[in-house]
Amino acid sequence: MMPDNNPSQPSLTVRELPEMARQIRRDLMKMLLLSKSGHSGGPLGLSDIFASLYFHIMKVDPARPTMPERDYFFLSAGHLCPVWYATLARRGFLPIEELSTLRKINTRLQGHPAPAYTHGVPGIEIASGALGQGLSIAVGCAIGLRLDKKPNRVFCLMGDGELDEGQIWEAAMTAGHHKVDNLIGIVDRNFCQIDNRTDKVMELEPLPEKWAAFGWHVLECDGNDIEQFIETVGQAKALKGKPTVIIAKTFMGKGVSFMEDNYKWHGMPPNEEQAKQALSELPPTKFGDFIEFEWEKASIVAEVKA
Amino acid sequence: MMPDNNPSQPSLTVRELPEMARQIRRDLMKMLLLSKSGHSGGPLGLSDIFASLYFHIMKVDPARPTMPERDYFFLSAGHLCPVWYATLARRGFLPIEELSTLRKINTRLQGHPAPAYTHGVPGIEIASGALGQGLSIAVGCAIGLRLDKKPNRVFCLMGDGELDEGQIWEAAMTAGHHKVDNLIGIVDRNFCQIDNRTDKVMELEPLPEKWAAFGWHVLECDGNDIEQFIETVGQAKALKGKPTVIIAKTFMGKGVSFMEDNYKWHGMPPNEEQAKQALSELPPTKFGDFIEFEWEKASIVAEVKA
Amino acid sequence: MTKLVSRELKATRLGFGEMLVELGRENPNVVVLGGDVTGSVRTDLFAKEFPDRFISVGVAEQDMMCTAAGLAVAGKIPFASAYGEFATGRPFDQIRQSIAYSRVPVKICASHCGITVGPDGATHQSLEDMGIMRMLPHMTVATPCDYLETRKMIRATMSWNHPIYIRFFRDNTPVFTDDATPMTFGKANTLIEGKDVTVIACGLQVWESILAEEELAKEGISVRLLNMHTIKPIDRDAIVKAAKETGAIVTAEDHQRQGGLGGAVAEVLAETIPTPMEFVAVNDTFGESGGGAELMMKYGIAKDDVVRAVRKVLKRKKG
Amino acid sequence: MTKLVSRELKATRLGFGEMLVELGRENPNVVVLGGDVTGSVRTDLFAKEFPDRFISVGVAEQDMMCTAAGLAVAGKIPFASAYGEFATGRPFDQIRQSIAYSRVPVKICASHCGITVGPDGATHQSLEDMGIMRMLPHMTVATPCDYLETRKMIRATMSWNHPIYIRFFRDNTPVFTDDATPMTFGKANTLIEGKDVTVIACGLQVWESILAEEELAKEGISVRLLNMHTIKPIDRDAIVKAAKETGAIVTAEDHQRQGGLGGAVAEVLAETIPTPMEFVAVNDTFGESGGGAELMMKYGIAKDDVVRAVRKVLKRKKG
Ligand SMILES: Cc1ncc(C[n+]2csc(CCOP(=O)(O)OP(=O)(O)O)c2C)c(N)n1
Ligand SMILES: Cc1ncc(C[n+]2csc(CCOP(=O)(O)OP(=O)(O)O)c2C)c(N)n1
Ligand SMILES: [Mg+2]
Ligand SMILES: [Mg+2]
Repeated sequence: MMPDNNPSQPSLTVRELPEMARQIRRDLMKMLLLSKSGHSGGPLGLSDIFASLYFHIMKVDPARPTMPERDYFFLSAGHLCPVWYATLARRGFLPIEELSTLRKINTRLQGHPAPAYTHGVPGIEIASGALGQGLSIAVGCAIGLRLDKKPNRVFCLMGDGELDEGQIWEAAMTAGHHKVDNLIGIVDRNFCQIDNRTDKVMELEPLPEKWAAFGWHVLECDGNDIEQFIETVGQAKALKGKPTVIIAKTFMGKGVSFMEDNYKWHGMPPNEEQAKQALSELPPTKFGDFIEFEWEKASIVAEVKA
Repeated sequence: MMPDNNPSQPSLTVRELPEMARQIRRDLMKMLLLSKSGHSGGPLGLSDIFASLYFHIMKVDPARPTMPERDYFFLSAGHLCPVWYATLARRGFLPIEELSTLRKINTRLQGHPAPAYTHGVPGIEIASGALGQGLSIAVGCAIGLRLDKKPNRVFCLMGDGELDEGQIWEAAMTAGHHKVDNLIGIVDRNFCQIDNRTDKVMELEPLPEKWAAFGWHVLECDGNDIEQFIETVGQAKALKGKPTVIIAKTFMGKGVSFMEDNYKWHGMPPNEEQAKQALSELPPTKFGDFIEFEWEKASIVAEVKA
Repeated sequence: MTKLVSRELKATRLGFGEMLVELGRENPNVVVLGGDVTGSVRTDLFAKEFPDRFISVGVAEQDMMCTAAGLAVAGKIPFASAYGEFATGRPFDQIRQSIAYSRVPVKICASHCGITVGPDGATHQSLEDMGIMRMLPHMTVATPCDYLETRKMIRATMSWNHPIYIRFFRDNTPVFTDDATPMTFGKANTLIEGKDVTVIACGLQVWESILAEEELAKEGISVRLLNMHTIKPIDRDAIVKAAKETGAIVTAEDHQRQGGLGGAVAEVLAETIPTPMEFVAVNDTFGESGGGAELMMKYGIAKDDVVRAVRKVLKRKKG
Repeated sequence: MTKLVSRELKATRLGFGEMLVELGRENPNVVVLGGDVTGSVRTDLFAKEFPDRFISVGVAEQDMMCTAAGLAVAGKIPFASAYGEFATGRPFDQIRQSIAYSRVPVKICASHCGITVGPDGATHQSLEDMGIMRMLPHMTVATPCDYLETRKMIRATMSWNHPIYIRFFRDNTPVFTDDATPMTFGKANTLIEGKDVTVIACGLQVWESILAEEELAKEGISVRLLNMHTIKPIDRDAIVKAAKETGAIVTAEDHQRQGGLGGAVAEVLAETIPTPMEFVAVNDTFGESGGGAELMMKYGIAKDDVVRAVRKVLKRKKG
């Protein structure tokens, strides 16, 4: 993929995004099959949001990952990084072949994000993995940009289970207090965490009321509906005087029938059989896979023969 | 003061409490004058609440500080301990003369509360001083009591500035999730913290909405109005199905004109002149002071002579 | 001494999970706190059998530690567990004030410790946990070398009325102790007698050291091996004795070299009997993703590193 | 070497606060985070002159550290400060992941460290902060001995592009260094030459050690005194040289004996040149309320304790 000449232009149209999201899902299944460890559920659920952010919404330039005009993105819930890596690769921040190194020794695709200037991936500003820290970082970054009167926007993606961490509410309070309105928080509201559904582990509702009481504008949307998500981010950008949070309802495991809405897929990779099944539910796209397995070639041969 | 034969009986009537609260305020001024360091403002503001809790509301027995039927009290904002020490002394948990040892080497009256079974004061269950930890402890204690189907109640007093700490909101969420209704939280809403008024340091409003959104019953009252406070605790006890928080509005420095509502008195002791002025605004009570200074004797002599 | 062989591979964390259930059956006051990593730390077994005594606090480790302290105040026997870093570094001040200073006997039990947690990478590889916990007064710090020792330790906490931190691991690892192997907090366990050099190891490095000893024995080097399962209070007598009798010490741990087991041993030696020492430990660096065994080798805490360290310290040993 | 005398009493924290203002004037990217202890840590001076570049986060130290990291990502030069324990132990995991592992050059500056903070008591007396911070890879840990050295250190952080933790104190203490006294991170400063024994001190124990040297000199004991202002990276060369040339070491610090400066020195000696050592430090206990000087004596970290330790280590020194 070529670096953009004008990074403020979306690199894909809204109509093209679903296919890219599907490709990211395919990438995820292949990456996780290869790594034999890592998180399937959250990343699948977030593919639509990541495709939207990186191919349509955010100002980024893969040729200049640290360009001063960039929008800043922080993944607070670091375990979701496989979808970030796949998206960054598809967007040109790293070679797609590298996706096969996820979680392997000496990789840049660490199990949880390592920052670019240690041994991580270009486009990753800072480490995450220990939950609850990213929103504070995003708030600090947004305040720093505002001090310099810069127009850049800051996005921060959080898990819903992650909201159990009190530091999120410290950061929420700080952002509210300082009226940090160049910041958009996104909560991946998939109602799942590791042990169970969120209401079983730790009730979060009424969640919109929580954010509102901490001084935020609150928007809600279907995070698996690309048009709706993009429209909601547009609304968020127009809101002033307070930070805005988008509570994006997603399905964990979205796109793979047997993973959908099932918390047990929080942290498991598919085995070969499951990956085959998953990929069969996610038809190939024009973007092409980063790797073709032996059994895929075989099955294509089989299809041709049939 | 004699140990109660029946600790479920209030040891003072509501009518007697204001005088006890005034005595506690006198004690505070003398303790802090002697210690030359420590917190004046918060403790003065809380004297009415402490008098109410220990002399009227809570089941406690100074002769048996760890009696199984006791109500549990946790002071999350440990820096407020001078008012706790004065109250415990007045209630018979320790000799009132010991109040003159506040913050001195080898004392039990540590600058922040030490638990009874290290070198602290009877009636103090656990250490505090680092803000934000007490509510979690209170929730754990309340859950433990409930597991044993015990009727004891748990009280936890927090500062309002303390609510900046995210751990408070973790604990609030846990209590809401587990519907811990044998727990009453009290927020000392004096609108002051160290650096400034709370809205300057970190906006907390809308505070009732925050607690409600975390799954709590919310009551508000004037924390310097003893009758109102006692009535509000009565209401709190009747509420079921959720934990209850009482947002008690107090004035920092209450009872001493030049300290009232002034955040600068958060952490300062009075000097001799200030203590004299303060004591002159807090007339002596029937309970008697724990110490008489030379200059008091002199002034009594002076009065007699006049 | 019977030869130390690996009879099977089994995870230390499973020993924890199973023993919790046994203790839960024996004592109705045992309660367990859950921080949304129940399956990993194997408190799922307890949660299933005793749902009422399993208290979920969500992903909130600070809250977990203080909630545990509160449960103890109410007379319960709380076990709080999480991954190594999130059970120690994340709630450090909470442990310091509400557990250590308050001397509340909460049992902090962490799984997934050290670099061997593997593919999750640096943020999840706790390499400072023993060091930071041993700095806290009133705190006991211990780490089992295998599944069976984990079971013994967890049981022993029931009569150990102090705050305690126990560190164990994710992977299935060799079980080489047996029911008769002693485990008393604060007392190092001499697994192999020897006279030329002493290896003081803990956790998974005990097994690496057993393998190293085999190799060194072939070269005619007589290695004493201590399983220093309790890092605090550390067994000063065993260390001094080893220094006197063997004159050279190697420590081995899955932990930063600064401040951990090696640091603790160096402190004892410096004020008693200064002795040449080599440290087998992670050398002041964060970890990364990879397989547990791979990482042990890359970061210098595997069998071969113990062998090298022994050779090196023997060269330094005075005639 | 000029004689070391106390020219005046002045607080290290004031040196921090004043220098922040100077740096703020010189560099518009300097920003300061406030955690509701502004007057105590003396960031009030900066807040007054640069209200826009002073960011209040309330009483929320975890948030403070990560907000600082975010400001650094946006190109700012953030100073985050609080009391010792609340600047280190409370946000340990935040510092670990978002500052140390991420290698973000946040400057963590803590006042009210050690037992000398006095009447506030144990919860406010950080006695583990240097130890836990030095366990973190990529982290620099330093502690000034007086007001002037504090100023130098704070200025030096501007060209020190690493995460750094600087520890200073509440009380007014002797100013005995002067403008010419060198301060380079990682390089111990030899304050007094000597040949019988070396005292390696940091922070307020440097002055206590100066007093101790005076007393010992009268007995004819020649004491070398190193101001080990940087605990990490520690000056290995200076330590080895001292061990070789004087054959006996005493460390002195206002900190737990396990894991702190003493621990760091013991680790270096163990793997280089094992040498008898005595530790002047708080002995694995929490502090309590009292006056700073009173507490130094009660907890064994005052001049007399240095004197005693020197005498003791000299007895252990080999002919
Ligand atoms: C501080 C911390 N505690 C615990 C964990 C372990 N952990 C990783 S993901 C996760 C669940 C988070 O739930 P959510 O944010 O909803 O993510 P999802 O399951 O939806 O992917 C937990 C507990 C962690 N990474 N960091
Ligand atoms: C974890 C922690 N951070 C900082 C402090 C220092 N501190 C003590 S009291 C206080 C202000 C608290 O404000 P509030 O709770 O409103 O108490 P008030 O001023 O009303 O007495 C602060 C920041 C502390 N004790 N603990
Ligand atoms: Mg979720
Ligand atoms: Mg207040």
